[in-house]
Amino acid sequence: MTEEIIIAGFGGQGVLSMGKIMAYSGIMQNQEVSWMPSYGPEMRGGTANVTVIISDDRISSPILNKYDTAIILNQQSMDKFESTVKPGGMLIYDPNGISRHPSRTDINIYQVEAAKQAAIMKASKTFNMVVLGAFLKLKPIINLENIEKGLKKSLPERHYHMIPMNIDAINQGSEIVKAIHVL
Amino acid sequence: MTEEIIIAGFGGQGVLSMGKIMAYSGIMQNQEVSWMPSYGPEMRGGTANVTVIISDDRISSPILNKYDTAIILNQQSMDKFESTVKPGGMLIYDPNGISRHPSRTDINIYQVEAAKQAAIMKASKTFNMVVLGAFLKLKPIINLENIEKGLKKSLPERHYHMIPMNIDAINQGSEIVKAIHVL
Amino acid sequence: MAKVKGTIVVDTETCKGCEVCIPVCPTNVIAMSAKVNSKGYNYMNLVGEDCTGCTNCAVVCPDGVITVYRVKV
Amino acid sequence: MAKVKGTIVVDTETCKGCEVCIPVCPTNVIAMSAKVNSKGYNYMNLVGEDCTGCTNCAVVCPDGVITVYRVKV
Amino acid sequence: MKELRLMKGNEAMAEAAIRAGFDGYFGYPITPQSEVMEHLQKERPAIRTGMVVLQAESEVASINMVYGGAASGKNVLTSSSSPGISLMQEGISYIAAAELPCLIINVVRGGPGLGDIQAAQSDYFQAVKGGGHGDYRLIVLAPSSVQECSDFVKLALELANKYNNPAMLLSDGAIGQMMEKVELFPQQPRWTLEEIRKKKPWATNGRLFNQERHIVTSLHLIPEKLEAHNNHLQAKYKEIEKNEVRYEEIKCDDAEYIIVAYGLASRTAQKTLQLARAEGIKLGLIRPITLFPFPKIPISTYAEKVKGFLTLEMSAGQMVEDVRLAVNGRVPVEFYGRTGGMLPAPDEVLAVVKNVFKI
Amino acid sequence: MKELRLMKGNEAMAEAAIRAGFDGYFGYPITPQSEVMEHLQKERPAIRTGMVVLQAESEVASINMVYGGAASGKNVLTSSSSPGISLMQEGISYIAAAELPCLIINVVRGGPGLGDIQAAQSDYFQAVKGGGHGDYRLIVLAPSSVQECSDFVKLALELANKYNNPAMLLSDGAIGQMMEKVELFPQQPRWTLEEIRKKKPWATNGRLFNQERHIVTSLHLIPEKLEAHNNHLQAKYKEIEKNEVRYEEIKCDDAEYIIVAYGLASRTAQKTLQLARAEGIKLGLIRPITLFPFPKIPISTYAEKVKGFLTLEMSAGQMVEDVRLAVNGRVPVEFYGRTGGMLPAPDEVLAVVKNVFKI
Amino acid sequence: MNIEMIKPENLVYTKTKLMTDNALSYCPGCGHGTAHRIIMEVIDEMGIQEDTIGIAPVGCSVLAYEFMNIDMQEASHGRAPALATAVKRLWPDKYVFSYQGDGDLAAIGTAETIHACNRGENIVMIFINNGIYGMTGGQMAPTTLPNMKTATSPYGRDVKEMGHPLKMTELIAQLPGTYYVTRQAVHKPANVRKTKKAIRKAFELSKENVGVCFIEIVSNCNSGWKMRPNEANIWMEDNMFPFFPLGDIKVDGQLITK
Amino acid sequence: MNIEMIKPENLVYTKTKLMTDNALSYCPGCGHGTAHRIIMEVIDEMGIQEDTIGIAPVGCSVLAYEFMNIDMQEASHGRAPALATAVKRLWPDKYVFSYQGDGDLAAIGTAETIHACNRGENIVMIFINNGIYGMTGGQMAPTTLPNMKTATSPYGRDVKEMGHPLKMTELIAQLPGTYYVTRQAVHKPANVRKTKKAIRKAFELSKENVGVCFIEIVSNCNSGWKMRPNEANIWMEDNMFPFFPLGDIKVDGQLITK
Ligand SMILES: Cc1ncc(C[n+]2csc(CCOP(=O)(O)OP(=O)(O)O)c2C)c(N)n1
Ligand SMILES: Cc1ncc(C[n+]2csc(CCOP(=O)(O)OP(=O)(O)O)c2C)c(N)n1
Ligand code: SF4
Ligand code: SF4
Ligand code: SF4
Ligand code: SF4
Ligand code: SF4
Ligand code: SF4
Ligand SMILES: [Mg+2]
Ligand SMILES: [Mg+2]
Repeated sequence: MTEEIIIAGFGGQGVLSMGKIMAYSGIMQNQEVSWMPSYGPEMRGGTANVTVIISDDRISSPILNKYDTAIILNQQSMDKFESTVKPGGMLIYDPNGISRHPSRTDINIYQVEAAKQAAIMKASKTFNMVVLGAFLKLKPIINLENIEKGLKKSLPERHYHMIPMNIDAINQGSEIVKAIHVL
Repeated sequence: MTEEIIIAGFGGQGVLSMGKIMAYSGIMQNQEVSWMPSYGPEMRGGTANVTVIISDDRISSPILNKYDTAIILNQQSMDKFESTVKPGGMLIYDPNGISRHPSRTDINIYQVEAAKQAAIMKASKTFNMVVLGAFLKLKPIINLENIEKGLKKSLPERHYHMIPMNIDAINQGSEIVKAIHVL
Repeated sequence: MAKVKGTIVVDTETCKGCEVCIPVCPTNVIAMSAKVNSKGYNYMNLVGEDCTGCTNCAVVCPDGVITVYRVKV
Repeated sequence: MAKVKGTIVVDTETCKGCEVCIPVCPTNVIAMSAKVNSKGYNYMNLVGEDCTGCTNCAVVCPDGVITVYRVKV
Repeated sequence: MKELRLMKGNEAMAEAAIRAGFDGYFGYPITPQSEVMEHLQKERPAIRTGMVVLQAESEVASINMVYGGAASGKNVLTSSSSPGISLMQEGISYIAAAELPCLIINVVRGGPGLGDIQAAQSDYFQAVKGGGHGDYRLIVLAPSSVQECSDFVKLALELANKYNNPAMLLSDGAIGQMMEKVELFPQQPRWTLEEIRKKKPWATNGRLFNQERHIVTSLHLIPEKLEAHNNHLQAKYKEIEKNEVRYEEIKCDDAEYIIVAYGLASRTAQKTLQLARAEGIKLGLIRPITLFPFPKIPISTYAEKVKGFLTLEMSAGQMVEDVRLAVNGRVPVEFYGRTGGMLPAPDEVLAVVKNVFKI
Repeated sequence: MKELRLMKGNEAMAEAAIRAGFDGYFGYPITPQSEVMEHLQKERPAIRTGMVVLQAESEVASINMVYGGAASGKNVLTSSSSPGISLMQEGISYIAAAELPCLIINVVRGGPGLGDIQAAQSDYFQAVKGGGHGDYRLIVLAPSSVQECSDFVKLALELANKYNNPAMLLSDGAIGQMMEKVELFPQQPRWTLEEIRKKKPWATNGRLFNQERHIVTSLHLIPEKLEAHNNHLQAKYKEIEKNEVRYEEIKCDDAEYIIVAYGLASRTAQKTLQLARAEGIKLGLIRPITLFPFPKIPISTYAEKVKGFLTLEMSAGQMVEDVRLAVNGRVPVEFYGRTGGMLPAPDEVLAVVKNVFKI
Repeated sequence: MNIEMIKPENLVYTKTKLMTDNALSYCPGCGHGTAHRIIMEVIDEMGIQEDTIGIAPVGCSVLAYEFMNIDMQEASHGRAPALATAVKRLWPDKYVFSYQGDGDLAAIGTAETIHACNRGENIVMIFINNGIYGMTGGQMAPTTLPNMKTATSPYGRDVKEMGHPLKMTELIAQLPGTYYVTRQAVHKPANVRKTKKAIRKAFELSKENVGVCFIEIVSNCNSGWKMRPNEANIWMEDNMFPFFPLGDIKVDGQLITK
Repeated sequence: MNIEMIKPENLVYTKTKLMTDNALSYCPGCGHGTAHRIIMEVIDEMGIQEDTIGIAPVGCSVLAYEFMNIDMQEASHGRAPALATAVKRLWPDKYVFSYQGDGDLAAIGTAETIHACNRGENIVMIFINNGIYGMTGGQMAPTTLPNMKTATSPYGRDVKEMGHPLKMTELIAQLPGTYYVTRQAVHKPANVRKTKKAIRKAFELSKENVGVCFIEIVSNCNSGWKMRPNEANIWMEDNMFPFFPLGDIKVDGQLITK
């Protein structure tokens, strides 16, 4: 199993930490992982993206231009990454702030209204976990137990009390994700 | 014609400027010249030497390890340079301060008591010109007129009054040089 | 003594919502918008009537987004 | 008060003939030689009798060539 | 128990420096490697192992602190990125000349000049041929993963100490910034005074009673002596070339074409290999791990067997010269490179392979 | 009337800088090149031509003064020797990246480290491959006589301005210190304001009324832009390689063996030629005058005709790599070098020729 | 808003045309923008845009050339005074200024700063002291206050280990080559106006070849300090100003004695 | 000479064994030799030769390691304070001193000097100010006096063009990291004795980790000045001392006010 994922959105949406939790969780289940962020001025510009690879085998290039899954959280990222999903691959997006919806017909497309859900939950910080939940529902490559371990590894101890809230968000995400176009 | 000369002695004996006058004089008679000093800490150590080449043709290496003529002005230099004279070449030395006289039999050896002569003339500064006179007597590759021009080129104007004294010393040198061993 | 009245024009698209201008207004007539601009910043707005055109806000605005007008009345 | 008498030993081969020691001798008992050492320097010499062993010359000698002895007499 | 962590390359190098038992780090911030010093400071190595960490006033000061520290017998390192490493060239030449073991990390970014802060491999010449003056060599290791960032810090120190030679880790911005799983090696003790005295008897840390004092210098005013010193250095470099070549080869056995790539580019090449093999193209990969000593012999050996080489670099073409020197005209050596922080993609490279070798 | 002088190489370069119409010199003393600034100061160029001469606080400052001066459209230069040039590597990379024409003189001495102050050629890699970070090239000219010291200062300025590229004169301590006959070229006027505006329209010396202002930078934060800039630079370097190769060949027509040597070593080689020919050995000499661009094609052409090459250097072997790359395995390329300021002697080289080629 | 008031004749303040229309790359509330603007206002008001060359090295203001609409050079880290020296000497009739951060001017560029000041180059030096390396993500600068936390002093600057905050401005004021040396701020209207006056004075003096005119601006780096901008400005008043007191340090070549 | 006086028990002065027997490479009459000797005397008298590391960079004293019979490092030009910083921090129980010329410490090494002083490294810094670059053949140094002729100021140092002589010692005395700062000379017996006391004091303080102890020695470079040694010393008194007045500048961390 090798899953190549791009997560892309604004800085502040928790894109990088979402990737980090996925990567740590991968380690928890004995997989190879890589987490390759955009950095520097690209980030100052306001966008942030990270390539996460989780694999049973040694990972070759941590930098890719085609992905199994694209998780897209703003319009700029949609413009940049829709075309990078491999045929037959998957695109998950939050429609909030999206003006041009994805139009490819050779991939699976899902929506998750994560921003809305996080607002409903009055827990805007868990936005990225809602998205993660949606992803895991569709590709259960990491089990929840390992996600919990991953969370523990990537959070400082003083934030451990927030773990249940995050797990809750993941569950919410897996519930609200909806198919837009399925092959 | 190509004449490859090493002049070697103490710093302060005017070794470098003697070479410079020879080189400038060469230019005055339209020849190619090169003047390659030892420099740096070698000099601080107290010795000074310069390789002068005067030639009708383009000069290849300005650095040599065999010479047509060696002009040797102290013992250290004798030890270092006696062996570098080409067979059939010439060695001129001032016996003042020399404890081990040259012993080669395959070269022409001459003595010039320049220090003594300069002292007699009460013009210790012209020591090097006495030596030059000896050399020119034996190898008249530069004529006196061009030496005078060379002197002018290498002296600042305020020292022009010293030129006659120098010419005098050259003449003295050509008179007192004596053969020690001639092939 | 002649009274002065002023007004400001804010380039709300360029405003970065830093709020540095807010405390320097002597008449407290500026405030941050609830809405965000296309860069995602809440921008500054003239909200009151008593702007004196003192230029304070414009002078401290790091992004130079404020233009000030003033008339004697 | 006890009188002192001194003497110095100069490493004449190492002396560089700089003459820095000459003016600092309170009793003017040192001077430069006419002869040169093997390096070509005129070297310093004790020439008088009244050395007090004050160490002045040794203390300023950059090359540290002077050794000083002193006795109370 | 294995100690697994998800870490950035930069953090892994810092953590490895503490664990390898380094005595001191001296550095100056620069993107994309500032996390090295930041991780060190966060970890309070003064408390963990007694390691000294100091932010210097510049890279020139950093490298000269490394010079002083290494000369005193301590295991020290610095890190920087391209422009900062350029500023260190005089110091590096001094350190190499004085034969001081130490570690210099270059997390390469796009150049020349201020360039950008993205990953690049355009400092190969500087690292391998000597960006400073004079004939000298660094031992240059090129990690291609975060794991190697950690491992090579330790290895570099060992090699540096084995040969009394500065070592360099030539990483890049992407490896520095990316996170991967690392298995951390256990804490090594810092050298005791006795070990220092024994292993670095030449060090200047106080002359021992009744023993010869020590001098560290790179000055040899007499040309004969300087030449002798250079001969000694060259002999040492030959020895290093003989003993310390490290490389990895993947699927070269049956290869008709071989990609030569190091560091991050080698991972792109690996992926290219997968794509190529899937299409039935017999592509192999040689990944130099040591850039000096360069794996000349393996490349030369394969030059007898394959139809051609492609050198893949994130530069305008630097290592390709060493590949050509190894191949020496026997088969074509092609080059493909991206610059300025642009990263070649596996499919792009495969297309190049097909194109240049007319497959 | 010909203006003949007996001058040191260093003095000739300084005098040529005044005469070539340079606007400014910024430097820092170091043996064996201090005569460059000393001659300049003695000549009062401020009075002779209005040229600015300033002793900087360091080589780092010098090269950055050159950066500023060149960026402002003036013709400026600096000079130093090996350790000082190493300190300039960051600045040189910036200047090359910003495409600023200027001249850097390296009067090479023995290295590495403090080394000694005798003549050497061990900074070839640094000059030619780029001692600084990133992919860039200097135009490198290697004088082999005092006459060329003078001529090449002028030529280097012309080439630098033609390509908006920094040029380097790679001389050495012996050429710097030795005196030869020089025919000085006549005084060239310094550029007028109008000429500067016309020939360097990009320069930052005050934005003209209603015209676009100018920027000098080497920063290109977007990798695509930096790559485009690098492509532009590489294209320029190709152009320079096409147009500006300069070399001298002596007796190569009938040669069976060719020595490749530059600068001072080429003069030893010339003498070796004389000795060899006297013995009936058909030896030729190729003397690269431009080290970048390197005379690849002539060497490659002769590789078809001769039995072998010997590269002679005052280093442990640097240019030999470029010779090997040009010959590409067709005939043996041997190397002989002396280091640390030791100079090879003609008879010694002849013995090597006979030995390596079994003559 | 009073629409009818918005007429050219009522205009009392607008961004100078010597600032380009490029959006500033600085974090919201960063003083760099204000500093840029008032320098450009002075150049505009003096009408010397054709005769001024600005030099900014690496630091957050590395892109100053994108914003200041005059001829600009981007220098390597710390070396702006060297570039400025050369430009001014080669173009003695021009106005030349450098614009440097505290890491740049007081750490890596110490030698260039001291020597340009000591030579008395006829340039204007602007020094933005925000007590931190903004550009590279908030590492300790020479001017970082005791116990201040930064990315490389995560437990606070320990002066015993990491040295004291360096008062570079007081130091260069000691040198005979500096003529006018002042420390100002730009976080409040009165400060901005005062600083602008100081900058104007510096540029005017620069014409008279009196030597270096040096203006330190104590500024916030709210990102590096991890505060909101107004919070940062208050922290700056409470903590930076006591250590780096505002006011003239040297006027007419004479040190101000207190 | 009084042969019978020459007995060990009468010995009052002889060269310390911490000076090697190598002939000094300095010109006749150069103060470097005296400075070397008294440093070694102090180390000898304190019995700390096993615990002292000396660092001398390029300059006439580049060969100091040939003469000072202790562990020595030869640094690159200007960087001795960086080396010393590292050595002292890695070996906090050792005595570490640097020995630098004026070109070295006050030109190329300005940043390293200022920052080592500012950090308050617990080292002794010896600064030989002879107003010139001796080693390279007499070029202008930062400390060259106004109108003084050197190889690179052949018509005299024009302060308008070439800057003012830099009083580095006064400058670093301003920094809180320096504890004891003094300027001395070694051309006369009284001066030598005073300087030696200062050096002893510096080394003793160094043990207490009080920060930098800095000793400037104004010295002659008779070769560079083109004078005979005694002549040079007189010229030094007449010209150097008025500009670089001898005496303590900072004691116990307090500036001496005059
Ligand atoms: C030679 C070199 N070293 C380090 C850097 C990285 N760097 C860029 S800016 C900077 C410091 C920025 O701080 P400061 O000068 O205070 O400016 P600020 O960003 O705070 O305004 C550093 C260390 C560099 N670009 N070049
Ligand atoms: C990087 C570098 N630049 C220049 C030099 C040449 N250099 C050697 S010593 C020196 C200055 C010597 O002057 P100073 O420090 O005053 O010592 P002094 O010889 O006067 O005692 C210079 C410029 C060098 N060795 N390295
Ligand atoms: S101009 Fe003055 S009164 Fe008007 S909004 Fe701005 S600060 Fe307030
Ligand atoms: S100061 Fe300027 S940028 Fe900041 S909130 Fe006010 S108007 Fe907007
Ligand atoms: S010890 Fe004193 S008295 Fe004796 S010679 Fe020396 S200076 Fe003169
Ligand atoms: S001071 Fe020393 S070296 Fe100089 S003359 Fe006197 S004894 Fe000789
Ligand atoms: S990092 Fe700091 S200095 Fe840089 S722009 Fe942001 S607030 Fe300003
Ligand atoms: S050149 Fe000057 S400093 Fe150097 S040894 Fe001679 S007198 Fe002393
Ligand atoms: Mg800052
Ligand atoms: Mg000096």
